[in-house]
Amino acid sequence: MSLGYYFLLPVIFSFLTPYFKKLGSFTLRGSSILLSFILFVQSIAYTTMKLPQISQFSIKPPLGIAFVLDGYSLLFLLIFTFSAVIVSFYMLWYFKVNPKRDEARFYVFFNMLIAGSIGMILSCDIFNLYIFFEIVGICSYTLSAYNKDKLGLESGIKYLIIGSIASIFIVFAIMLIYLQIGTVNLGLIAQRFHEIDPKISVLIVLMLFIGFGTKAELFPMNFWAPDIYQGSISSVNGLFSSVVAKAYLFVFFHLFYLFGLSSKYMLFVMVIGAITFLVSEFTALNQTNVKRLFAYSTLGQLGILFMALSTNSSETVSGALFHLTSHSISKLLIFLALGILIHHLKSTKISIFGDFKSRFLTIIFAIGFLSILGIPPFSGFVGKILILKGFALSHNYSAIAFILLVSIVEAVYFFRLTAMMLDKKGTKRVVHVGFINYILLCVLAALIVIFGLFPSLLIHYTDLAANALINPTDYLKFALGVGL
Amino acid sequence: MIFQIILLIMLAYVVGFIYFGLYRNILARIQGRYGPTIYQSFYDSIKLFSKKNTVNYGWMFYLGPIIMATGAVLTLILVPVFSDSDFLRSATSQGNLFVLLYLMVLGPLGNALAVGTGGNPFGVMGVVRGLTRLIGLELPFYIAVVGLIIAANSSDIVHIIDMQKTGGLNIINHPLLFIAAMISMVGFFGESPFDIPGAPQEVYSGPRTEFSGKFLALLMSQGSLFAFAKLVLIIDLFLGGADSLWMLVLKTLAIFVTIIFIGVVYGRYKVEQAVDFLMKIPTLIALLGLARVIWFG
Amino acid sequence: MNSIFLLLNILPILFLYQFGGDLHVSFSLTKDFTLSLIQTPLGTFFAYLSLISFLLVTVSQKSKKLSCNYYALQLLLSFAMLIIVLAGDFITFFIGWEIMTWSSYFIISKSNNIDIKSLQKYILFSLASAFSLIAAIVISYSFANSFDFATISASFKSMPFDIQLTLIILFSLSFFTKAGVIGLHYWVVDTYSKAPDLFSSILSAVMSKMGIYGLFLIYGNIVGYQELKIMFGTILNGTDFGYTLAWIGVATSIIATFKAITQDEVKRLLAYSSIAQLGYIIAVIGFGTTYGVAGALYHTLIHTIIKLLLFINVAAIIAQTGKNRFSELGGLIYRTPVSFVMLLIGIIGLAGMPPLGGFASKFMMYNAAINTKFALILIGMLFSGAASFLYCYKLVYGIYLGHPTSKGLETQKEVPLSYLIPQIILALLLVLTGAFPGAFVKVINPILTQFSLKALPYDGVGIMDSAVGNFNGLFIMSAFVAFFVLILLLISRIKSKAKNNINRFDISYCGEVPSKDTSLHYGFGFGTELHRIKFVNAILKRSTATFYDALALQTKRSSELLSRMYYGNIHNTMIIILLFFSALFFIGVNS
Amino acid sequence: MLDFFNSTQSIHAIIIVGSMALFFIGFYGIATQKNLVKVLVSFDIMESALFLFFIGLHYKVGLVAPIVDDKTKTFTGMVDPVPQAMILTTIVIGLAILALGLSFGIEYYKLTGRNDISKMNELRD
Repeated sequence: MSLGYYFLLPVIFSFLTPYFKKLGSFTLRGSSILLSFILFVQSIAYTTMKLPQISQFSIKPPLGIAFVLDGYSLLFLLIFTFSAVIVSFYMLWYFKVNPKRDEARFYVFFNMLIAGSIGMILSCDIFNLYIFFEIVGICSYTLSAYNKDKLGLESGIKYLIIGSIASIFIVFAIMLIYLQIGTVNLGLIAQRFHEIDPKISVLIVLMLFIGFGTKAELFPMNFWAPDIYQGSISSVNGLFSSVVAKAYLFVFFHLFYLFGLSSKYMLFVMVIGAITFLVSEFTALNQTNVKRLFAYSTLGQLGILFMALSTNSSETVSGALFHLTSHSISKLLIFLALGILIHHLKSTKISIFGDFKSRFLTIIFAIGFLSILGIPPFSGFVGKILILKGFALSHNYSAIAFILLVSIVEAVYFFRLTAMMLDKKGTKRVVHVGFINYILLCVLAALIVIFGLFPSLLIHYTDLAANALINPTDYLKFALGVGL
Repeated sequence: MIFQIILLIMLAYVVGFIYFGLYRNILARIQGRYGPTIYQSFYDSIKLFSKKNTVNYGWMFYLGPIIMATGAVLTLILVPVFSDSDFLRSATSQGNLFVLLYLMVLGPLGNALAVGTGGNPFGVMGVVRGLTRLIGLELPFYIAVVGLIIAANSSDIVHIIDMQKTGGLNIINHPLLFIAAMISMVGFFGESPFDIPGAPQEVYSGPRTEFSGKFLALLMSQGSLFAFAKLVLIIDLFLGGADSLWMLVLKTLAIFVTIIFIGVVYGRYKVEQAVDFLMKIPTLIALLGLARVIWFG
Repeated sequence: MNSIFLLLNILPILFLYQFGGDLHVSFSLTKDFTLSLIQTPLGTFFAYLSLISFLLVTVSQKSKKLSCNYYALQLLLSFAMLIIVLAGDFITFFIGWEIMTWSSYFIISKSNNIDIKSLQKYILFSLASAFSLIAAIVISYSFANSFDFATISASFKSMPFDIQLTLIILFSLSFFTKAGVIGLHYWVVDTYSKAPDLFSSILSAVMSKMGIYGLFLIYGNIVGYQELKIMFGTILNGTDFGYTLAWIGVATSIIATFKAITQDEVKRLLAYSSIAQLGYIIAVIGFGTTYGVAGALYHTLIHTIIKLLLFINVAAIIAQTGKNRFSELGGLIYRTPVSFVMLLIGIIGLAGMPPLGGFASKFMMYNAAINTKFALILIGMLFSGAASFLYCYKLVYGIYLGHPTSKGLETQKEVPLSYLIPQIILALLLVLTGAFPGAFVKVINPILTQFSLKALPYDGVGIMDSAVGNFNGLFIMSAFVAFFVLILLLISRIKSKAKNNINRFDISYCGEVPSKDTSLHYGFGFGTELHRIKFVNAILKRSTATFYDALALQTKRSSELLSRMYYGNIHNTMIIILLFFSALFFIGVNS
Repeated sequence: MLDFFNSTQSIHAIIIVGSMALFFIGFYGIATQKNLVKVLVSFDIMESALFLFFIGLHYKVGLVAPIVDDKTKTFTGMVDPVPQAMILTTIVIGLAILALGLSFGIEYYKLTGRNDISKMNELRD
């Protein structure tokens, strides 16, 4: 299958949605599940093939448009398609318990969101990247406003305004690049980026940094992020946390290493990541709204990832990618379980954690929390220790101390929630999870445990990804069309 | 050995009671009285053994004095009485100074258990005061003992005695430690100013409020045994032990009279005052002595 | 349920016995991490210690209706501890350490009187300990390129001094937190007192020992006592390092002892006593001499036995009466006589009095201090020991002696047999260790060899031998028993009539007759007079809670301050982004 | 005079100055305006400035539009077509976002009667 189908299929399904709707909700839901399954299975198939893979459209790159799949994008492809499968199944439950919601509207944008995210990680020219960026943007604005109430619309508008700012910066950067180099192909830009006048190059880098950093929720640009999480439904939160934010992060570091910025800007990104981590975790302490709480937690984890991914050492980056995968799974788990809780208790206050009675959900949340905190034998531990090990190997002890100290702050609120769940006092409402969710949450929890106990299953791919990210010669060859 | 033990117990019994008689006499003379005969305590104990118990609060009440007496006897046989003879040496070589330090508390524990069983709050109050006072009392004493142990590099009492034969008496070598130990001893003998646990005036007789008949007799007897043991310990540690019975009596008497004279002069401290005092001056004296041991010899 | 898990608890003991010291398993987690289990004499000692403790506690849990997942978590905990003590590399060690942390957390959360604050205290301190541990682990990895104990130990000598020092401090902090050194003990008391009653025994007897194991591992195996001597130099006859550590231990011991005396809750007293006893161990663990290590190991054993005994005893009483304060208990001696005797044996051991095992371990530690001429340390330990008599007496008096202070205590029955059996076994162990202190030398000697220290002399099973004096436990025990029986016989020969079973108000009470409403129990008055002693009051009125509460408050305030930034005014957010860009641009262009 | 304006440099200069002025007008708009519609319009102004800038800088005097018909023999003498294609796409995207933003704004106005973005602060803790 050509890589192009990764984009085409969801778009086709998305455009056919009104037709599916006429055929009944079963077809509508089924089509989405089918789509995500196809994409996921295809992604798994790619794990056995030789990488990088390329699909070109009509003209050979660097002139034509092409999709390139290397080790780095393969990891993200797996994460995104897997998340899509899980969320599409979850929506079966969601629309069953909320029968009056507009299903078609969700699926249109859901499918397009997947298409855009995958497009962002596969595209090897910067203008297409921008288009996918905008597609993801539009879909996420709409999805965050899926609840057409005051909160939902407010979050939609806020997201849209921020998105517009980010896109202006990115358009500006792309134009400057084109003016300087005269190409939009990532390979060519990467080859000739050092030729640009240093002052212009600083401007371009800053604009890309602001553009993607705003979307990837870095510190001084992330004041909007918790609002968006608060205003949207839980499954969308899960998507934001494990797909959308990760896609922007992907692009950020893809360009970061491709353009060879790591030596010059490493410290800067690391410091920004550290500040993001610190501020988010401290802010999270004071939250009373669960969605905002987990939003801050996501921001914090992104901070760690930015710290670790910018190090330019394959050990740390591999660890960071492991951590990223594990964080995606854990956050998906938490947000989906949270959706069930919010549905039953009709509140988003933090106190709902003390008000429900379900041993299953307690265990699920506990696994998610422990994994995010990096406690063995769950998958978060392996990621965290790999990151710390990487920092240790580069003798960056202050980063180790920083991560560990702030992790204690993180533990404060996660264990406060755990303690509330375990607390026996007060009246407790029984929460029925539902069969589909039971399976879904079990699968996610099992993955967390399996990756924690047998990390070599995943480390193979993260190593591949880290090497492809730091050392993009293979990618460049394909992006330039040399290898064809 | 059994014969020797019996002999030792009898000796301690007699000497202990006579000393107590002496104590009562000296006290009386200082206070301008005649006082009882010197054997009065001995008579008292014989009398009490044959008298009726007024109350019995159950088996722990029964066993408490016995534990106390056991502790006293055990202490007695582990202290070397004569420095050069083999008298009870096979028993004394089984223990050491640390064993003694802890055995000395076993007696009070038995007492405390029995008093607690008795259920008299005043008795328990006395016990608690005693234990609190112990915190202060032990501190200078421990420092003194530790100083000697480090000087001799051994916790074996016989070894400490032997050291003094060649190197001179500890009272001369380590006078500060001796002074500190003596101040503690005043407390261990229940003398003023550290006699608050007994509190003879305010709350009957403190911990012993509920005891009567044979238990009181047992307590008195073990008290005299224990007093003798403590005196012997002091002369072993500081005065080079005694090589004959006469020397033993002479040295113990000297120590005993010193303690009485100190005790008679002072008024009583409250328990916190006692501990405060003991933690300051005697402790300081002892620490100076200790510093001397560690850095100068 | 109980019997199934009892069997499951026996299995690892058999397993360990089967291997008999030759266990060596490794399992490759990834290409970098290899998990390995290696049986060392030290690990075996701690493994048996923890496994047998778990077995005994499981026996006593028979009368409690506990759920399956409680037992499962407890089994997981024992498994985690087994991993810790058998670990051959730091990753395995850390995995065991963290599983221990969270499985115990979930067990503690099952208690009826736990609150969120105590749970938070427990888990945050545990995590802080774990994070300090992992920091030390990765730093040592950066030099040794391996997590293996042997490799790290070999490359430790070549590390720069400041790294060596950092590593030792980080490792020590981690294990100190687990053992509850003063200043880091904030979690200990609340957790021990609010955990399920029987689980407190595990916490105090076994889990805190994992901290001790870690200290042994670092000082003895990883760094090596010889290396410590070279690193830090010597003072008197010991090392500077040992001296510093000894002061930490002694301060812990003294402060915790005084705090223990003033507690009203039974388990809080025991918790502080546990801190104090571990203070002794920490005081001698760094000496790096034969007697120091032997004393620490011996006291580890004795403290495990005693704390298991005392906590099980107290748990039984709490389960039976429903009261957990000294001010609510009292006068149970003739209602629960067997329990009373067990507790009595326990506190005699705790106070370290001669006929029982408690003395032997203390003697060993004192010898260590004399050997190194650490006189002040020795005095500190003796002083704390003298003060500990007070809380020992409070324990036995407050629960069993005196007068009952609340209704229902007069009609109590003896506690169930399942509680008594482990207690009797432990009390026997205490008696045996007291009578045969030399037997333990054979256990210690291989460990001493492992640390390349001189072995202890062995003069027979009853004798504890040391360079500065020895004592014959068997003689003292038999003399004690003989004199006791003799005096008992003599006294009982003297016939004297006495009123038995008299009214409990029939006491000398200043010429008055106390009534039912008169408060006759002195249990909760204990320790109040200590406040009037200046030195002790200085200890008692200070608390680490002030510091940690202030820390929590400041964290909360800074969190509030930071979260103001996020009160979503999108207009401001836009302006911030634009300003941030402009600022970066000017910085970037100008540099 | 006209020749002066007909040189590539001067056209580029005018375009740079003009589009920057336009850009900063937009910039001023988003920094000061709180009405949602005005903010969206300001974004559009900024975008338009960028488009002008980009297209303008690719124009050189004497080049023709890159339209291929039957008469075209060579491809020289044409303006680079890629920027124009890019700008067309970007305009479409901008339009879509503007439409989406306005529709959100309308719905929000219907619900609350407000369109002041600085007062949209119900999403808070």
